[in-house]
Amino acid sequence: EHKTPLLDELEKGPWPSFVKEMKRAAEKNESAKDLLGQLELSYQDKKGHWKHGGIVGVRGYGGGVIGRYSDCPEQFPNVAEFHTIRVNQPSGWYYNTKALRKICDIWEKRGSGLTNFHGSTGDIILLGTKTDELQPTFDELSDAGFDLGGSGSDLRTPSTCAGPARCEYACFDNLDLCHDLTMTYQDEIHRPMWPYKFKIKISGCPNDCVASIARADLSIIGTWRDSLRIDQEEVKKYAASGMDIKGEVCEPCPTKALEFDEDAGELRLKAEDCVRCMHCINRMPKALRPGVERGATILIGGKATILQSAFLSWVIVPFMKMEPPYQELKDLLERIWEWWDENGKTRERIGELIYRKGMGNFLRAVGLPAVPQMVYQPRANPYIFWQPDEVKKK
Amino acid sequence: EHKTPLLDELEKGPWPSFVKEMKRAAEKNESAKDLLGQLELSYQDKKGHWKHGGIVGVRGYGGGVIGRYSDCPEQFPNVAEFHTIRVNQPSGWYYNTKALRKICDIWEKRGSGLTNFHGSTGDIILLGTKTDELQPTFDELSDAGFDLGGSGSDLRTPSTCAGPARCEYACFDNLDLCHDLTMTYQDEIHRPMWPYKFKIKISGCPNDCVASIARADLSIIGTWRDSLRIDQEEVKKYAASGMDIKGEVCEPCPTKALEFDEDAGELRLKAEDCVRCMHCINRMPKALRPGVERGATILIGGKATILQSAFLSWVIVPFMKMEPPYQELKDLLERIWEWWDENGKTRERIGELIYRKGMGNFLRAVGLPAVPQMVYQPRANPYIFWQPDEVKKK
Amino acid sequence: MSRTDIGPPDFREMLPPVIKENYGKWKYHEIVKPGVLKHVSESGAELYSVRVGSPRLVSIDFIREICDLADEFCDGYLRFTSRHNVEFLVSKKENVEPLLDALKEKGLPVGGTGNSLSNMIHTQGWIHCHTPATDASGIVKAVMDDLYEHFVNMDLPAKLRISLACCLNMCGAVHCSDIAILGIHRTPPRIDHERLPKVCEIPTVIASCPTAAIKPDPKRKSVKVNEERCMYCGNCYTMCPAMEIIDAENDGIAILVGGKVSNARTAPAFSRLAIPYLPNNPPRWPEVTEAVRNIVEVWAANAKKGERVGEWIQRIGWENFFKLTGIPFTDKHIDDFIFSVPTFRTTTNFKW
Amino acid sequence: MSRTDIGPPDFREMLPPVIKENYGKWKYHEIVKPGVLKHVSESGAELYSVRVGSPRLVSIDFIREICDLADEFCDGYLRFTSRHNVEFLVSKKENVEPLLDALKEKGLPVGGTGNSLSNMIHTQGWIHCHTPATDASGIVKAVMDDLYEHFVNMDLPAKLRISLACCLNMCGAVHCSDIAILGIHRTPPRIDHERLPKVCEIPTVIASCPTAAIKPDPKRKSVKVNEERCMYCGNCYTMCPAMEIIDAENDGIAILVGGKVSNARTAPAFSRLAIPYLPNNPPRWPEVTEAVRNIVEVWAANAKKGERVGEWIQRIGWENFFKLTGIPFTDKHIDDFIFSVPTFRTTTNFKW
Ligand code: SRM
Ligand code: SRM
Ligand code: SRM
Ligand code: SRM
Ligand code: SF4
Ligand code: SF4
Ligand code: SF4
Ligand code: SF4
Ligand code: SF4
Ligand code: SF4
Ligand code: SF4
Ligand code: SF4
Repeated sequence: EHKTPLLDELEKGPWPSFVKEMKRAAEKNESAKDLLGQLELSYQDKKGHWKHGGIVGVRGYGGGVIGRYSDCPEQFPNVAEFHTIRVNQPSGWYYNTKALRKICDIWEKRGSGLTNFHGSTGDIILLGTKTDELQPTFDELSDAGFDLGGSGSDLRTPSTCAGPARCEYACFDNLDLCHDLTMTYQDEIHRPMWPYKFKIKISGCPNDCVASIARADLSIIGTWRDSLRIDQEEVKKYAASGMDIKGEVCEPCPTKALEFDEDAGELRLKAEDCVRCMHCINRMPKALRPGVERGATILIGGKATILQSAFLSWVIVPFMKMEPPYQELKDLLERIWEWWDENGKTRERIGELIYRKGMGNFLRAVGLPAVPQMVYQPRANPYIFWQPDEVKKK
Repeated sequence: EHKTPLLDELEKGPWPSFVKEMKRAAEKNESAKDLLGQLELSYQDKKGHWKHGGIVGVRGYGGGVIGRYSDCPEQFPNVAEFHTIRVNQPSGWYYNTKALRKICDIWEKRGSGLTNFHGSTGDIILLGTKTDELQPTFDELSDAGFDLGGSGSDLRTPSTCAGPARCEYACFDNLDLCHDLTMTYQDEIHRPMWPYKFKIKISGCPNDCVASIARADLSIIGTWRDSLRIDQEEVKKYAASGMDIKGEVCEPCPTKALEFDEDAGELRLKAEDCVRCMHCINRMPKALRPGVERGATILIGGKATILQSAFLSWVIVPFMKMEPPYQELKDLLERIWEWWDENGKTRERIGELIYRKGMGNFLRAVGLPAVPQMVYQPRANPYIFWQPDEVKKK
Repeated sequence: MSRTDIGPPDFREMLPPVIKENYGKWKYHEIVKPGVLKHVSESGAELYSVRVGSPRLVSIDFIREICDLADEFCDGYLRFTSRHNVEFLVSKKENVEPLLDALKEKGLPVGGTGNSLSNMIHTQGWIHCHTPATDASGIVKAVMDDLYEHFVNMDLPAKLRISLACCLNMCGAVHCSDIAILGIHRTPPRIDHERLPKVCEIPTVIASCPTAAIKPDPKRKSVKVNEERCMYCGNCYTMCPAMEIIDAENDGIAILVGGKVSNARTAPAFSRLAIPYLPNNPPRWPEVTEAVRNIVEVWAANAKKGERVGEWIQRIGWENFFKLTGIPFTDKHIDDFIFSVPTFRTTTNFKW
Repeated sequence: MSRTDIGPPDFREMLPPVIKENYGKWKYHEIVKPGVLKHVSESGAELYSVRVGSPRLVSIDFIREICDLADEFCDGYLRFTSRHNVEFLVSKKENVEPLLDALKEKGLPVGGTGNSLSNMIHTQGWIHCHTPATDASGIVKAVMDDLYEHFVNMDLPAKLRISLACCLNMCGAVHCSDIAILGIHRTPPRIDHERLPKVCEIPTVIASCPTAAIKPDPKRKSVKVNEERCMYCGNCYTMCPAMEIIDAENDGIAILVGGKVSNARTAPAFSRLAIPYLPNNPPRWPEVTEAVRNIVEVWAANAKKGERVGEWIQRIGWENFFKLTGIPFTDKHIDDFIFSVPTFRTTTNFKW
């Protein structure tokens, strides 16, 4: 039994306590117990006690398991090996309790009994087990209908928002697309093959509830091409309820596309000025809705800071219809991967490669036409690369 | 006599014609005549006919003359040598006719009779003479009270706007400062000594009529610290004259610091929100004026595109009093030059050096405190360089 | 024998009947009270979602417990959110209050909707990673305890998204959060010259450094670090275990603010440096909770209704952000990496 | 014997009495009519400035002529502006009209004040430089002829500043103009391998290339250019005459738009690429004058009062700028140099 005076402090307070969770697991499981002990040591030392990396896995897969070894195995022998398994969540993180209970049963038997629901990329994280347990865990997960997610230089587990199952804003069936892409690219998810990781995140509308622009190499975001729809009767009701339509809805509109006609009690939209930011719809969901000609905007290159700075994803296709079997999207994805694979250096994300090679080269290589929607503004320098067929030969 | 059918086309039209000017000079001067001929050739060939560079000059100076040789001297012997002399203009480009006539007389005798009033940096450009004429021209200019401007890797001729001599907006005596700096740094102007050129431009107010933010390594721009001044009586007159004060003055205010009280006919200013952009003052010069606590903002690094992109100057001192002998400014300038001289690569402008070394290093080296006015926004990355005294040693 | 490449279960198996029937037909929603959403379908059907805060690092007991609740009140259906909250999907209106009571009894907080603080996206920290400069779960617990009132109430000017990442790799999306808590190292890697040639590929190590601070050291068959160019990102350590970056004495936390992700009104934006360094002070990181609370309070007191942290700062200017929060501005706040230039102020327009 | 380092004449010797007496005491100004400014002092004194367009490249006869006028109407005082116009400084109101008559007779245009087109800042071109991709004075003449009406009237939405530079060195500040006309090369330098080792320092040449396209060619004791990386800036030619960049067949003109310099309302801003290439077509460059006129006309027809070209584009969006002007958007418009990333659109917010 490890004493954990520091961690005990974190059982106090109103927010549910992860220490309490660890202790619950520790009651039944030796690894969880040692994890608690090692974490207490970290709290004393102010540093982690895990060794660097370590490659472990399951048969036939190159990813899905994060190897981890304690740097003080004598003290905490039950976390000497403590590998994490990434399990691919169902689209939109919807579960029935039967499926969840199956996972719990497997993990009770095979691992620490600790989990993350979910990891930042979206997987179910089964937190810590021994090397020998990896294959059996995988086998049993597989029997239960689950499979591993991505890790290493592969396609990471795609994720998507609540979507049409629970949200009135979804502009296409993002849950289906996420599932379809995940199934189509099983090989790419399970067998690292690229210069680096590649993440796909899909949001049903520009609210981007899975943070795809910030956190995915490829961001797919629902949108529409025609005008948003206004139910003027509902507008009147909002007004009657005391809502400050001018101040709350019209003024924050980024392009001042909306005007509230106080007398008529009606909202007037300059449709050609609307950039479909969702703000007014968010404020008046009963009165306003996205248009009917729906699809998605495709953006590329999002990633965190390491190495060449964080990038937010960049628009590369302003509008694409999103209907099964999503062939146009898949063709594009494959052309992108091919170019990246051919040109990328080790550990170079697609965004960094595009930055290094130039957007023009990228667009030409994957066959996308340049459109003004791709940029906030054109270049300020005249450093243009003319293509051989554009100049006269001597 | 050269035939100039192409150039003749440019004598037509309402705008005064440089071809006409060249022909006037050509009547009296053989070089001007050949220049016309060579230019006609360029109009046929669609390319220039000057050779690359060539270093010529006057005794004791390293700059002030741009050497130039024709690439077809057989055809145009009188522009075989055709060097340009840069003559330092008086502050604000004010002249009396006596001074101007003196220059004309000298140039009639010694050169082509063609000039640029003025060059882009601000000098008087005496356009084209032979090598042998350079020294005598200089001697005579000197006798007439004129001196050469900068060229090469030196301090370029400072320039400044109309200022308090002709403009009600000037926040300090920019004409005096320009003259003072020019006189103080004669050596730096005349004898190239640095990694590259260094330009100073001075504007009396944020309208920046000499484009200092765009075109000077060091930009000095008049401003004020207190509130702008409002004469409400004059406001009322503007309103009475039919001016749309709300639409023309208040709405374009970048920080919405102004409100027009229609009933009282008065302008209300939230002084703490005003960023002193000049817009409202420009629109209502009779009613609004800069404040009384005046000085200048100092910015650094402006330049054109070659090599590392164009830079607009960056704020390094939000406010400095500007009074003779301008010692604080000169001390700062000298610290900047020293750091640049020590660290700059050949042909590296100060802005490029700061970009390469980091603004933090620059500020620490020249002893300027960091303030939020220097940036639009703080860094988005956590790539902070900690200084040795800020971390605990092992 | 396991099957490979079967992929995840089809989400369609995971949807309650009310969703199956109204899939894609939701018309609008209301926030009934903090943590309780009501979605109404074109068909008139209703779905209540009850959002519950979770520590994310949970035991299987926790999962089974919420399964019990879902079985009792939700016909066995629930979901998790993109910020690690649990959402109970209640098709029967009459089940909402009993569920809330049951949750209350278990001490599980209901909230995180509308203009509130939601759960903190975070990472592994000392629980499972090898490069952390700080812990994750512990700070999250301390901050969420401290700001608990804003999870269970919708009393803020706008949504508030706080995230944490335990190192510069930023697994927790902190780079676009209203408030980001970020573990940072502050000293250059310490090279084990004995070990390096054995375990690391030297060209890869050299290439890994974003500032080109690493050069070969041919004599030792190792590398050397130009300490002046190193900004302690730890990427070399990721590539090479012989370049130890963790330094318990100097590691700590930076706070960044003003990022966002949604396209609502303004474009997505990065979080930007507010506080360059706060010490690691487990178990409750008082300097961090206080700094975060200060920012939240100043924002809440000054922002207009609907203004996210970054939008508020945009309006008042960073000059005023530093003034109002009392956070000192230093040379560390000024960018000196690749895209520094566009952050430099190129106008005399600024506030005092 | 000449004296060195005497500096320019003191500007104080160049000021008319009315200015000396009212130096720093000007209270306000009015634009009496296009090209005529009236400044009024605290003392009540008045100064009239009459602004006259100049081709900048002028003979001494021209200078003497304007001196004659200044002697006759201005007590011998005049000035030039930062955009190369002449300003007659008239202290006697009754001299204004006679001066205007005299100017009319000489065919000198009066204007350039207020919401008008002022003179074009420009450069040497084929007149005197060694790297031009186009001429300067000729295009300026053609454009100013074409837009003459906007110099002598104040009929535009706002100030209009057009500039020209004959090569990427941009001596004419085109990088921050409402409309910029810029000479560009479009083919890589042609290396004279014989001459290069004799006249150029190889390391300097290599270092001069902003895209690192130049590599040593040790066999020939010369350099080679990776043509894929070259964007024809000509900086290598500036450093080394053996790298000829001028190519009469392919050189030409790019048009950039939307820059500004003043801090009024919005921060100073760079001009941005509108038309990547137009051919050199002397003597009157019809493609260029037409392209410029088109932009001016579309702006004048669509901008709100007071909106500079860039401010107008900012409001309507570049999507609409390209639509309204009919200028095609191409891959060339998208930046691929150092600071490209901040120009990429990182939001779904855009117009169709
Ligand atoms: C488990 C997880 C954090 C969590 O607690 O949730 C995680 C954990 C690790 N991440 Fe991550 N990343 C996780 C989501 C992310 C995200 C967020 C996302 O995917 O939305 C990011 C930012 C987005 C991005 O990809 O840019 C992220 C950016 C990184 C990076 C920096 C990559 C970059 O190019 O910027 C690294 C460094 C690396 O790849 O070597 C990294 C590396 C790692 C490693 C493998 C450590 C390493 O250096 O090898 C961590 C293993 C920890 C462990 O021992 O368990 N992790 N990582 C997340 C994956 C769970 C899941 O599968 O659901
Ligand atoms: C004469 C003038 C143009 C004009 O017609 O007015 C001029 C002419 C030349 N400039 Fe310039 N520059 C002139 C003002 C400028 C300006 C504008 C300014 O100073 O406000 C700029 C942009 C601002 C800046 O400095 O960045 C300018 C940016 C350059 C550059 C690019 C420097 C850079 O770092 O971006 C070069 C290239 C170089 O230095 O090698 C250059 C080089 C040249 C050279 C010397 C050509 C060369 O490559 O060596 C030209 C000589 C032409 C000739 O034969 O007469 N010139 N040059 C201007 C000087 C007149 C004067 O003294 O008043
Ligand atoms: C459940 C969830 C989707 C999921 O697949 O899990 C979700 C669900 C909803 N989001 Fe979201 N959002 C969810 C994460 C996000 C995220 C991502 C994040 O926080 O990491 C964002 C981007 C945040 C950002 O910008 O940093 C996000 C930005 C929005 C916005 C835009 C807010 C804004 O004005 O900036 C709206 C509109 C609104 O709230 O008015 C929105 C609206 C909604 C609506 C109202 C949509 C609907 O009609 O059902 C849902 C309830 C919102 C609420 O909480 O009040 N959702 N939403 C996520 C809940 C996370 C949580 O537990 O708190
Ligand atoms: C004479 C001159 C100064 C000099 O030292 O030579 C000058 C003189 C005046 N400027 Fe200027 N500006 C002069 C070049 C500039 C420049 C530089 C340039 O164009 O290269 C700028 C920056 C232009 C830019 O942003 O690209 C400039 C931006 C302004 C502005 C701000 C305009 C705006 O709203 O953006 C004002 C205010 C206004 O006009 O309302 C201004 C205002 C003025 C006033 C009204 C100041 C005054 O009270 O006397 C002067 C008469 C303006 C007019 O023409 O209507 N001046 N002014 C320059 C005349 C050049 C010319 O011949 O056309
Ligand atoms: S991204 Fe849009 S569709 Fe998806 S859950 Fe959020 S609001 Fe709904
Ligand atoms: S969706 Fe956004 S841009 Fe369009 S009208 Fe509504 S608030 Fe304005
Ligand atoms: S910069 Fe200001 S002070 Fe100078 S001339 Fe222009 S408006 Fe007047
Ligand atoms: S000077 Fe500019 S910022 Fe200040 S009140 Fe006037 S318009 Fe607004
Ligand atoms: S942020 Fe860093 S320390 Fe934390 S889990 Fe990710 S890689 Fe590990
Ligand atoms: S910590 Fe980062 S900056 Fe420092 S040497 Fe390693 S990779 Fe380079
Ligand atoms: S822009 Fe280029 S070609 Fe024109 S004068 Fe300047 S350096 Fe010469
Ligand atoms: S023209 Fe410019 S880009 Fe091309 S080789 Fe020369 S320096 Fe490099």
